[in-house]
Amino acid sequence: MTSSQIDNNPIRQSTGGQTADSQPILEVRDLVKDFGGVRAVDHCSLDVMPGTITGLIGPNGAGKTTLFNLISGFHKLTAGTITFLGKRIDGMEAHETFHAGLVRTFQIPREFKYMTVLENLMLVPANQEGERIWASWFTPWRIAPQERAIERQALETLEFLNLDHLKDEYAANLSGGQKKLLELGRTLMAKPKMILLDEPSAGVSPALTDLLMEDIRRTQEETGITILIIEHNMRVVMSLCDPVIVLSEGRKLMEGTPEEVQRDEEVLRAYLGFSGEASAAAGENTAHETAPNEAEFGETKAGA
Amino acid sequence: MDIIYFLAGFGILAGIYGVFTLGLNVHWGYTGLFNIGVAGFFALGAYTAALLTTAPPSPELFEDFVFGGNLANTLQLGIDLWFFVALACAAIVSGVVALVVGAITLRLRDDYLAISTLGIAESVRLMFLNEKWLANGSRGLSDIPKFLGDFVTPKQYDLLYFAVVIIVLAALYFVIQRAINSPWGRVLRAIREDEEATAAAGKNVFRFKLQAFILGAAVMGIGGALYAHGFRYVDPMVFDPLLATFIVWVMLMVGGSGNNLGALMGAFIVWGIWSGTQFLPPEINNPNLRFFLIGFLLVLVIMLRPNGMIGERRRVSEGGT
Amino acid sequence: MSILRVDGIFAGYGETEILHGVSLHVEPGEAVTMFGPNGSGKSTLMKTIFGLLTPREGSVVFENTDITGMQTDRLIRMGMSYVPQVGNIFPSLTIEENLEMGAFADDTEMPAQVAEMYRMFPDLRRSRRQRAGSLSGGQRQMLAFARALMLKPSLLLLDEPSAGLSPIMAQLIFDRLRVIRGTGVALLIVEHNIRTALAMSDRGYVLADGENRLDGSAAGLLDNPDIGRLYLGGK
Amino acid sequence: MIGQGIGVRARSAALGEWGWAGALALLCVVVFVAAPSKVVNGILLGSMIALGAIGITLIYSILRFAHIAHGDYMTLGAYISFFLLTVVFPAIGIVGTGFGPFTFGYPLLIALPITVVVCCAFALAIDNSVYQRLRERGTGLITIAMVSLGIAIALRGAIQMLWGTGPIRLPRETRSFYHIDFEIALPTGGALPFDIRVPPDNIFLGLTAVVLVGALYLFLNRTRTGKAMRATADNIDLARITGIDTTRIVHWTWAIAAAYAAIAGTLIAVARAQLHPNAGWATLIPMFAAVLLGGIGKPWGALVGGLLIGVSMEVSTEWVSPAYKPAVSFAIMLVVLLVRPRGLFGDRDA
Repeated sequence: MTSSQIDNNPIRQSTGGQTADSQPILEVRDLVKDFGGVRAVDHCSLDVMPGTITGLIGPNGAGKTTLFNLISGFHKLTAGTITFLGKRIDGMEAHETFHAGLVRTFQIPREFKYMTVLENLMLVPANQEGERIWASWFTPWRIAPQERAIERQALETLEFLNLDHLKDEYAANLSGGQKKLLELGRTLMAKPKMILLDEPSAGVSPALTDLLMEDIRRTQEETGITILIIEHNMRVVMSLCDPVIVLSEGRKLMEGTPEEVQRDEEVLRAYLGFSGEASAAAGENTAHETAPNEAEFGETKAGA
Repeated sequence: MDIIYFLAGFGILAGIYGVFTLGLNVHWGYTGLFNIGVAGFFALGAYTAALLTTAPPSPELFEDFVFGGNLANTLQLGIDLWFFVALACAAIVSGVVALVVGAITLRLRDDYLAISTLGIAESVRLMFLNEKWLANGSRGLSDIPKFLGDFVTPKQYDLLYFAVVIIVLAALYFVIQRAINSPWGRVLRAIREDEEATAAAGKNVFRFKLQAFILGAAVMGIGGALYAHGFRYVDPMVFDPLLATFIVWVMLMVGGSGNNLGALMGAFIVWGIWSGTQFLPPEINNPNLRFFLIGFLLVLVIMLRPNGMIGERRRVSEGGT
Repeated sequence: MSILRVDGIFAGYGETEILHGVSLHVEPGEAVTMFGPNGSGKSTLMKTIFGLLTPREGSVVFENTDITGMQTDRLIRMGMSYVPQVGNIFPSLTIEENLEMGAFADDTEMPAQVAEMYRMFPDLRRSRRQRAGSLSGGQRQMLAFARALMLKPSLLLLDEPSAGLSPIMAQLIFDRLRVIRGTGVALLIVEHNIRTALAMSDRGYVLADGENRLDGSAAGLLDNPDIGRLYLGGK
Repeated sequence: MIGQGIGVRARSAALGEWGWAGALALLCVVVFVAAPSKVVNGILLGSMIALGAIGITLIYSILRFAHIAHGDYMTLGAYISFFLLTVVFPAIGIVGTGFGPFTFGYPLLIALPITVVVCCAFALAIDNSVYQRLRERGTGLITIAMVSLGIAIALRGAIQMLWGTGPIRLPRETRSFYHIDFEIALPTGGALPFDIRVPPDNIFLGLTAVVLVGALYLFLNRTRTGKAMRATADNIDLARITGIDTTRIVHWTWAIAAAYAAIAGTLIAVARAQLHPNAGWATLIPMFAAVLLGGIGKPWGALVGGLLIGVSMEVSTEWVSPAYKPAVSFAIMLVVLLVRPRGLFGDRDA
């Protein structure tokens, strides 16, 4: 890869340009994930269409973050398939899903503390010539132009996020909201085809949340990148996302426009919990809690 | 004039220690790899260089020992170019051992690497101590040839070799500095800060850790080769953990890990104190007291000044916005 | 006289403030449910009450003693107990040893209390010599309750007791909580199964964005249409 | 950690932990037939390694860092015992060697408990003045391990200042070895002769190890503090909110680890009939190999691991020079890390 292949525009790139045709960009089929005795994701299937900002909501413990961890390769799945851009990505490791074009953020920002803001961004682009150990000694002339291009891309991204005045600051010195922006900036640097945002508004003041929302919307509009967001702040979900997918008890409960979701009785029930009398109907759903692996503990399970 | 020769002798060792601290800085300072077996790579480098350039120790024990002995003659390279071949071989041997051990342990918990490096150091020492056919056992290898020895009088040789050490040190400093300031080094520092987030940024963490481990080990191997040709004698006692591992750690931590200049400063200052104490009156000039102080200093530095004297450069004031 | 009185708590982690002046109270023997959208600060409030987090402002009074910032082992001896949402049992200890640990601060009445717990949770007696790690999710929760009840607390704090459980298992959990409540222990529950939790509670508090939003009797809250709006937005 | 997830991939699905233990036990039997004396002496060496490894694994499970100074804590124990036996006790008239069939005298039995107390006090003082401060400051675990390296160096320097750098012979009597001769009739008609030679001292060492391991078992499973220690190892946050005084548990951990280290260090010196300032440091690799083999945080794993390592080290002398014993334990450790990184009995999340 040579410097010419680095696009000068910080965020615009081609792949996201495809409009929402019938082909989903991400297909999750029958995904299952067990942790010890608990089934966190239970035969979950969902599609994300290209070019959308899709919201992922659901009550606590519905399996949203686990789903992110599975899609991005941070957890190994128990069963099921994940297809991204027509390619199977289940079983890939975290850095491999990244190269497939899928980039995630963490709920709590994971900045590289003792690296500058600029370095935090410049780290991200893939296939950097200078990441070969030999390159700095034997082919420095191939690094320099690429570095300049990446630095320009990083500076433009910082400008886009209004963080450019902090470029030489250590990331550890940023405020909570600035760290969130930095995290968003890092994902943009990857020129991904799809971004997974885990609770971008968590721990951010309402004023900054508005800014962040604006940046996310602008990002989508200007680049066409598909965005999947876990979010609890309904104000954000309602104004930003379409469609919204509701997850409950490890599977998709429904999908619809924000208004449809808002009006849906079943969704409300999922949030507010089942009523005392509903237990007989709910009793069918016992597969949700599975017996622990006998071999793991070497002892038999007592009857529940 | 004697003082000059003394200073040159001091500078040779301080410079060689500087090489080790540079190597250790790649491991700990930039990547966060906890290597407590510097002595192992030191010994591998020193013995590799010595074996390539000295006569086979005892031919009756192992007559077919082929590669030993006469690198200088075999290569027939003018102006002692064999020296650089010896340095390169030392780096390669250390690097290959690092590759094998790193491949096993670098995917696991951080502290497994520490114990494994300790194991390398001990196993390497035992091998050179016990395999008499290979390295003459406890009697060691002597008569290691002088690099450029024909050009100066024996008295002046220290001055010349001091210059050689400084040149090699400067070259290594330059090479490592290049690598650390390149995108490759940026990934290492990211790994040191947060391994998972580095993986989320699409980097193959294991591969970078392995590369850094091999690079640092190879640098240490070169330091060992410099030592062998500087003192022209090696035996297994040289690679005692105190003088071959622990003091290097103290040098790095005192100078400031994560900063190559600090690492070099640490090497010269700590070695200055160490060798300066030999002029103390005999009552307090106890080598074991120095042993104690090295450990004590390591604890003290970490507790009181975890960033060392200069540490990593801080571009912006602490506190910031 | 309230058994627990929380007044104007401001608290958070690092530079992030999560609670902006929350107040609530619990009367002796009362069951109170606290709920609200994710990120509203419920778990943070629990931790603040139990002394795991020092508030920046405000006070926590338990049985007429100001316990703000007090060490947890003293709270336990005073009669407060806490069941966290996850990691609430010792997996490599047996069931019985888990119960013994519950009485660590004061083991004078331990054998009688262990027997009492086996009476209240018969499942546990059957597997008393088994490692707790081998239990299913619901059984773990039962064990966590029993462990927390070993010192006969007057107030039990429960963080999402039914999280990660099947509805039928959650139902069993709430049945047990009713029994526990019957023994006179006051309960403060954070729960997302709001209907079920409120069905067994006297009162409820709704938190949103780190502030008190609604409170009132359990029955009244169940019928309040504002709650749906709180969760799902809308006008 | 990312790395762990990858490492787990290497674990064998075919053999459970008991399968592994069984296979290894079978191997031991085969080796026993080949070299019975070495196996017996290996078990005794292994039990000493295990006493040290138990301390390391306890510190690992409660404090979560690799205690690199553990070997030097053992050395300290040996030198304190030596100091009592050669300086303090003679001054008050407690002297003697050749107690019964043993090479050492009864004063050793008096010296051991005193040594244990001194070493515990030392370990607690270090924790109080160094480790506790670092913990409160939230220092990283690797950095704490590095501090323990500094303490190891300082401690050895202090020992060498007081007693010199060379080996010191322990006062002792010569005693003849026990010979055990017997034959096992083979079904094929022939007979398999055994000739086991065991120094009497090793019987004492073995019995001490059995008593100490048994005592630890009872402590961890029968006493309130022992159970609280296991609970703390399981989940220190939950232990705190259950009212367990985790500071006291940490002190207990250090006390037990230091006591067992002191006894192991002294007994190793007795078995070798000499003291060396380097002895403990040299035992570090076999001890860590035992800890990793058994699975971090598992006292029983450390015991089994210690025995396996000890036997392997002794039996390896059939084929390689005895000088390579530490290298043998290192090789075993690498193989364990390669094949089963969480050890024989380790949890999946270790």
